[in-house]
Amino acid sequence: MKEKSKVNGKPSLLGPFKAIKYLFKKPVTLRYPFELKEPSLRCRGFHLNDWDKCTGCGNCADICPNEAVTMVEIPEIEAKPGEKNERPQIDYGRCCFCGLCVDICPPGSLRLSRDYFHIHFKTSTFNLLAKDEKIDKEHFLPADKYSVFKASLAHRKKDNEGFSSELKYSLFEPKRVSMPQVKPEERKLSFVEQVLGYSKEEAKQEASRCLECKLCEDACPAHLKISDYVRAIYEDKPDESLRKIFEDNPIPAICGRICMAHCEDACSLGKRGEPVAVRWLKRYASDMIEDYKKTLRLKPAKSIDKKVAVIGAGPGGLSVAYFLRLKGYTVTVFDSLPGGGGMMRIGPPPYRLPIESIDKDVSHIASLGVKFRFNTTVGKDILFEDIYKNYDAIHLGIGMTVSHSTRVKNSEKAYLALQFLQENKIGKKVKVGKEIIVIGGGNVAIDVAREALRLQHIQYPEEKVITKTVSLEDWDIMPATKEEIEDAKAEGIQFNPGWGPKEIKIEDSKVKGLLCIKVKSVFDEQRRFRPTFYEEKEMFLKGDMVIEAIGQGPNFSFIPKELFKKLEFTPRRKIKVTEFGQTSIPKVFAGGDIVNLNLDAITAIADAKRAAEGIDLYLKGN
Amino acid sequence: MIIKVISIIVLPLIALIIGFFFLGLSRKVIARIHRRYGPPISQPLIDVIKLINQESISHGKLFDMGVILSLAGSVILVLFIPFGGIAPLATSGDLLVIIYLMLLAPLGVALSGGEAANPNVSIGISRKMMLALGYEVPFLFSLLAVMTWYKTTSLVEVVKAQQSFLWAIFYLPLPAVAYFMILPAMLGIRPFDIVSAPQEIASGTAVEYGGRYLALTTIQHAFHIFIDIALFVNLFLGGGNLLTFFVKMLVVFLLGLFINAVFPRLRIDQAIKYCWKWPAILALVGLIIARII
Amino acid sequence: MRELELYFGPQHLGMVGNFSITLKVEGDQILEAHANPGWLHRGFEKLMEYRTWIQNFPLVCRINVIEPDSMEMVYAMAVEKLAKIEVPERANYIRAIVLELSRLASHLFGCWAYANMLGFDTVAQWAMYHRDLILDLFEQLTGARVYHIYICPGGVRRDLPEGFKEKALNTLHTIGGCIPDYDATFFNNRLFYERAKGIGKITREEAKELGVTGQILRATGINFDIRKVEPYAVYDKVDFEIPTREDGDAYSRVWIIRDEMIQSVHTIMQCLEKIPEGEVYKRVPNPFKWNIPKGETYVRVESSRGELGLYMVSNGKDKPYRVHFRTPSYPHGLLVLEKLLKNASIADVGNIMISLYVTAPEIDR
Amino acid sequence: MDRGSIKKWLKAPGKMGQKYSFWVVYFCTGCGIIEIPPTITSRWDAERFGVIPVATPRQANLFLITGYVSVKTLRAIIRTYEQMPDPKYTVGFGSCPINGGMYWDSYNTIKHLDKYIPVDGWIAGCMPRPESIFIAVTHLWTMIDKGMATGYIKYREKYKNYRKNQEEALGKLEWPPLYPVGDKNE
Amino acid sequence: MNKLKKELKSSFKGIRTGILEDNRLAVSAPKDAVLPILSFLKNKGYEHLSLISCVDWIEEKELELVYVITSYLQKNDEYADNERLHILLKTRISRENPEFKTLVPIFKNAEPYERELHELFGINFEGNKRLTPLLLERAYKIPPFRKDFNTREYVKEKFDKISFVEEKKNERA
Repeated sequence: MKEKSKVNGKPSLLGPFKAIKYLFKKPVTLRYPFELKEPSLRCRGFHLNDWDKCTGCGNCADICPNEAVTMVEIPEIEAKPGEKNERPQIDYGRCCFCGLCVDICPPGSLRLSRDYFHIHFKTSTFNLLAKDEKIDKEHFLPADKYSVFKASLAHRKKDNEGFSSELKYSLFEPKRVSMPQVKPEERKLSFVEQVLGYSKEEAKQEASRCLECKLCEDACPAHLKISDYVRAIYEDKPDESLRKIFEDNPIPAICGRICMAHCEDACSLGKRGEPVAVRWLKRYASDMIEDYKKTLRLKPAKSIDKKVAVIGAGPGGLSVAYFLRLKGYTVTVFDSLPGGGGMMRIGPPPYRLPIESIDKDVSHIASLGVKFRFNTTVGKDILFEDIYKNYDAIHLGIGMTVSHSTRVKNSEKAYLALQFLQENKIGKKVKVGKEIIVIGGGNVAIDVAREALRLQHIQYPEEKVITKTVSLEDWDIMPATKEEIEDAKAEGIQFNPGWGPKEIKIEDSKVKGLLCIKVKSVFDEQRRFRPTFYEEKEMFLKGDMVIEAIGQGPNFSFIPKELFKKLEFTPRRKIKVTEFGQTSIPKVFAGGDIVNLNLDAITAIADAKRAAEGIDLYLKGN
Repeated sequence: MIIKVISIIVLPLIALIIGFFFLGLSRKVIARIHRRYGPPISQPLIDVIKLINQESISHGKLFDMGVILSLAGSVILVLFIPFGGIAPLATSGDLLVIIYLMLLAPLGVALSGGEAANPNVSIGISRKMMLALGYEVPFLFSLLAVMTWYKTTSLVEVVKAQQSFLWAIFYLPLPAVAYFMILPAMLGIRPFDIVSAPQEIASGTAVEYGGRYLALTTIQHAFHIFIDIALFVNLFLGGGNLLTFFVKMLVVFLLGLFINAVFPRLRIDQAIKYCWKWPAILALVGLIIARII
Repeated sequence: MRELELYFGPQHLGMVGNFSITLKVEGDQILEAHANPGWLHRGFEKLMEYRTWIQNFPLVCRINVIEPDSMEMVYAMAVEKLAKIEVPERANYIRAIVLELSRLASHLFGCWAYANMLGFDTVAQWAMYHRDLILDLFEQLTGARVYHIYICPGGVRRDLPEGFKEKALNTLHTIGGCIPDYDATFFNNRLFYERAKGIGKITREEAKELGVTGQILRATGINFDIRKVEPYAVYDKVDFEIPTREDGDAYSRVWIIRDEMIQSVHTIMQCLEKIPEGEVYKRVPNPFKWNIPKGETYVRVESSRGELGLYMVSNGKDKPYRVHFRTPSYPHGLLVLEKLLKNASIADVGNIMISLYVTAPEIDR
Repeated sequence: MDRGSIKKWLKAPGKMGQKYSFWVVYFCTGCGIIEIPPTITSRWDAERFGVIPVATPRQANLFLITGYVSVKTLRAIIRTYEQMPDPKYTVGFGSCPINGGMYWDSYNTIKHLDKYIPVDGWIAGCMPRPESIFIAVTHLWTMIDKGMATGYIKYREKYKNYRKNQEEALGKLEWPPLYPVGDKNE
Repeated sequence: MNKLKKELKSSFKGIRTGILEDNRLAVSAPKDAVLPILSFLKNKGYEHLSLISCVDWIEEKELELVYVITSYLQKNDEYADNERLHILLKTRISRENPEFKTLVPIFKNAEPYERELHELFGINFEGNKRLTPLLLERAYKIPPFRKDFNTREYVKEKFDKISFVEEKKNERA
């Protein structure tokens, strides 16, 4: 066919008659309504949206150049903290079928279908609440019932998916900027901090991933302004991002290291890729600025002569003190430990939360004018009654300080988790055996196990040392965070999930091992903790030391009897408080682990924020 | 006598049906050359029915008179041309009358065009007149050639003369070819459809015709096609009885259609130059030959 | 003869895009012509200042409806130059294929428009049929028939679907196979030769003076083609020649279109053979927070009608500060058309206009 | 596709005639014009249904407004629409005439076409494909059968509102009102 | 490339030249030096004016006119490097009453660009005979392409105020 292009023959009069040959050939027309043309596999037609995958994050509404997508409140979907109950509605009077919303959709639930016919004489029918054939049975018809003649938005073909999003071509960056960490072999030998923190470019790169859909802010119990401070980091203004954090969270250094990160579970990028590393970015913001005071220059309000006592300098206590100080109250904080931070000071081992970062936050709160009275346990050095008398309001932030014991045969021989952690962190190091068995499956148990492993390596540098954990819960329902379990496994800790402790074997007053029995079920039907066992299946774990980390409880011993009787409790043994944190005793407020069920620092800060409001109203009110 | 009256009524109807059939067929054949399925053969009929029901905007009395005049001219012309057996008025009139009546249709259009104050129409009419000038010359020469050859001006004798032995096309090949070359110009189809060029002057004279006027012009166009081809068949192919006459017309029409399908539109000056150059010379030579022999 | 005022108005059969010329006519002779664009003006450059870089990407291909891909290409190149992004090799090959396919489609559209304006329906229908085959290829590749939204800053939006190579090759064979038919009925048609020879003649100096680019310039003998002068995508790795003619009238312009169609069929086949494996899309930063550093650039691409340039200024924010498209039919539609229409005949108005391939949306933007 | 049923022809020739011979006025108002040629040429061939492009509004009875409408084009559209003989139907093409489409914030395009002229059918799509145009034709068939395609009657009755909207958008219109608008002040 | 730069620097004072990319030379010159530079470039062989554009620097209260000049091919067969060079000549004019001399005597094809800039930016080029309206249908108080003309407000108060003819009052947002 490719003759040279210079066939510029003399234009002839009879040449064109060659065209008549097509008279006898078959015409090429596609007789449309009777012969259908198969649309391509990537055709960009009307929208389909999988409502279970869709998180209502609203990214598709932000990216649309023609503002065709509006988020519509759907009452029948119940709004979980990490998900809004809004779904995109597309106005086909604006949409240009470009597919940007499909490429930006983090969970990949929004897709374009392969049918594109909608003809109607009323423009109002051109709005479509994008649904999927799973949810919307009557509009999507199987191939045989579908007819082209009645084609419209309410009469579409089933499983007709066209242009859909692929991670390789998505507009967001699914992978996280890798955080430089110490390698497992190295870090198990010493207590050096495992996570080394982002450099400037890495933080900017990671911060640029955030799509600002604000799902994380709904999921975070304290509703931090996450998208603002991430954007501030992106525009490399760390002081401005710190100011945004301090509006809700006075202890960023602590939270940056040990927060449970509800926000990262809710992050819409996390549905298909890795979520934005919000916690590490908060830590980067707090590390970048050595002296908070100089950069933030927070000035408390005009001082009011009311006095507030805060018992327990945990995350809850510190936050209440900070907020009330800013409102102008004079606040004194009592804590039995030598320094601030409460459970944070003794709980998480130094490789996760070094003491310096705790002191950095506490000293900043002190610099605001909050008086700290450390090493004063209420009920011993100072009585609760005189606090109750000469302070206008009291906040209980005492947290769970008593470690439960399994009360199994000769369990007195076993260490309790909190003592073990406390001595290692602020006291002298505990002498550990070569083989250690840790009972429990929560975060505290994992901390105990990894700390024990490090102590073993320090105390017996060459010998072979093992740390084993025994937990009732099986892999899927183990309460510790997935990240922690991976790190522990990487460091060589053996897990024995689904086994319950039965008896600690003792031989000439030295622990020989632990007899365990198989667990049948952990929770009963009302999800209350009622473990049942297979009596006959047993296993003996050799070990020269046993540590119990099966949960902690509060210690209300310091409150006098007549006040304690007035305190009401909820069925799950928590203090009953109003939404402003006020207990049944009007003058006493409470927050933190003794009130909420999440048992983590950020929920304590959230309670503290509400409690500070409550106290402010209470003191101003009457 | 009664047969004459009946045939006066029947012939225009037959002409109309054949005209519409040719229009529908032309759209179908051209579509097939375009490699597509064209509209059904009855599409012109559907169009006319639709146009009758449409509101028609008139520009005054003279505008309406012009359209009716051109239609009337075509209808009368049909009566003068013998169609196979039926030839109601053919005996009384002859070729000269036909030539004279040929002019009525463009005159009617010119009359109505003048009324509608649209520049396109005036350009269309000037083009129509020039084109008519263009194809009249070879047309007359070929008619003269036939008349001198058969030494009669009446069409019926010409047809009778051809019945007995060979058709006139073998005696007068040159005028026949000349006539065939200007057939597209007379029909107003593709190489010469400068008059109603939709792209250049927005369908020329038919710009202002809405609803019923357009229906009448389509009917007039159908008659016109019937007239020209029937004249050609009578003059050169010696129209036999009804069926053979129709078959000959069909063949002539299809050949004319192929020209239409494969050539672009000419400019008006090129068209006239083309009409005067080849067909005129052929017709003249044919006339001279007819004179000498 | 009295002087007529004739409107070759916006509502016109066979006109490409809506553009009106007011003619002062005397008899059949045009005394003076004034082009009157603006019917399709949407203020594109103003709209682009309100949208971020990624949001502009679907908007930019809407400027010219006949060949959207060169618009996307010029926008993508400008953004990549400003933001210093490197495009993977395979993406360049796919971009070249898409550009050549859209050039073929727009040339076939040009044939349709020109044949339709001359009342030559047969070739118009064939050209449209072959263009439709190409649009099917585009639908397989990008998902949409006309506005592909496919060449995005950072590469190409999706990889080639499987089985695309065979489909493309046999479409090109059908088109290539029909070129002899086109030659016989259209390009070598005596009446077309009569109708187009010597119409709209423009000499080399006039062309240079009026800032003409593309086929009209190549019809006057200068083989100025941006694909050779400033090779972008993979045009330096593919060998193809630039057809030129000497006498600069409508007939030679059509002949250049024909030769360019054959050349682009060649280039597509070469690209399909030489395409390497590998990545297709180099990820672009997050669309909501993509601040391109301050700077300005002028990028140009050879679209099917001439030099398509884009002057873009960014002031470090996430939205372009100023965008100005240099569209090829801007000088053609306003200057060259008015010059050629002087004392031409009425029948040739459409003829000249479509032979210059003037498309109205490019003039008004 | 009841073109063949003689009974229907005899009963309502006017309706059937309009249905099976739509003459489209060839006026490319916006970027949708790129999908009209493929529809009327050999690949999709709208002529099977009798749809033919004609040059003048006088002869047309279907008006396809293809794509966005700029302010200047609106003036031409209104004049063309008013020149068309009466049983006329308009179809809005693509998403721009419905609610502004991609140029929702452009100062030179009008956003809702049905404020200025009555529209009988809207087709969704940013450049609807030829198949959508055929579906629109079938849609118009059913509308005409049911007698709902009454855009032109609405235009005549509500001409005052349309005229007011047109003058609001375009400023002074230089052609007289089509139907008596009554005196301005009531 | 820098040969030309040196020549420009030598023959005209008060201009600053910077290299944008491999073959783009940005030259910014004072108002009155533009026409001599353009004619100098023209007879050096750069006779293709591809674009006149205008950037509205609203903070500095200045309009910046940009002339993009390049050259056609001199010899047909080989592409000398100076064919690829683009010169972006930039000048600043005040925003209040933007005045500038026309370019038509040097580059005949500058006329439509100037008409467009006159209409969309309000710059009037004296000497250009046909500054008649080109694209816009009606006169705007602020020329539309200037930065202070906000097209979204204009749309709200111009088009959205027009009410629908009837029945569709309720559900349209």
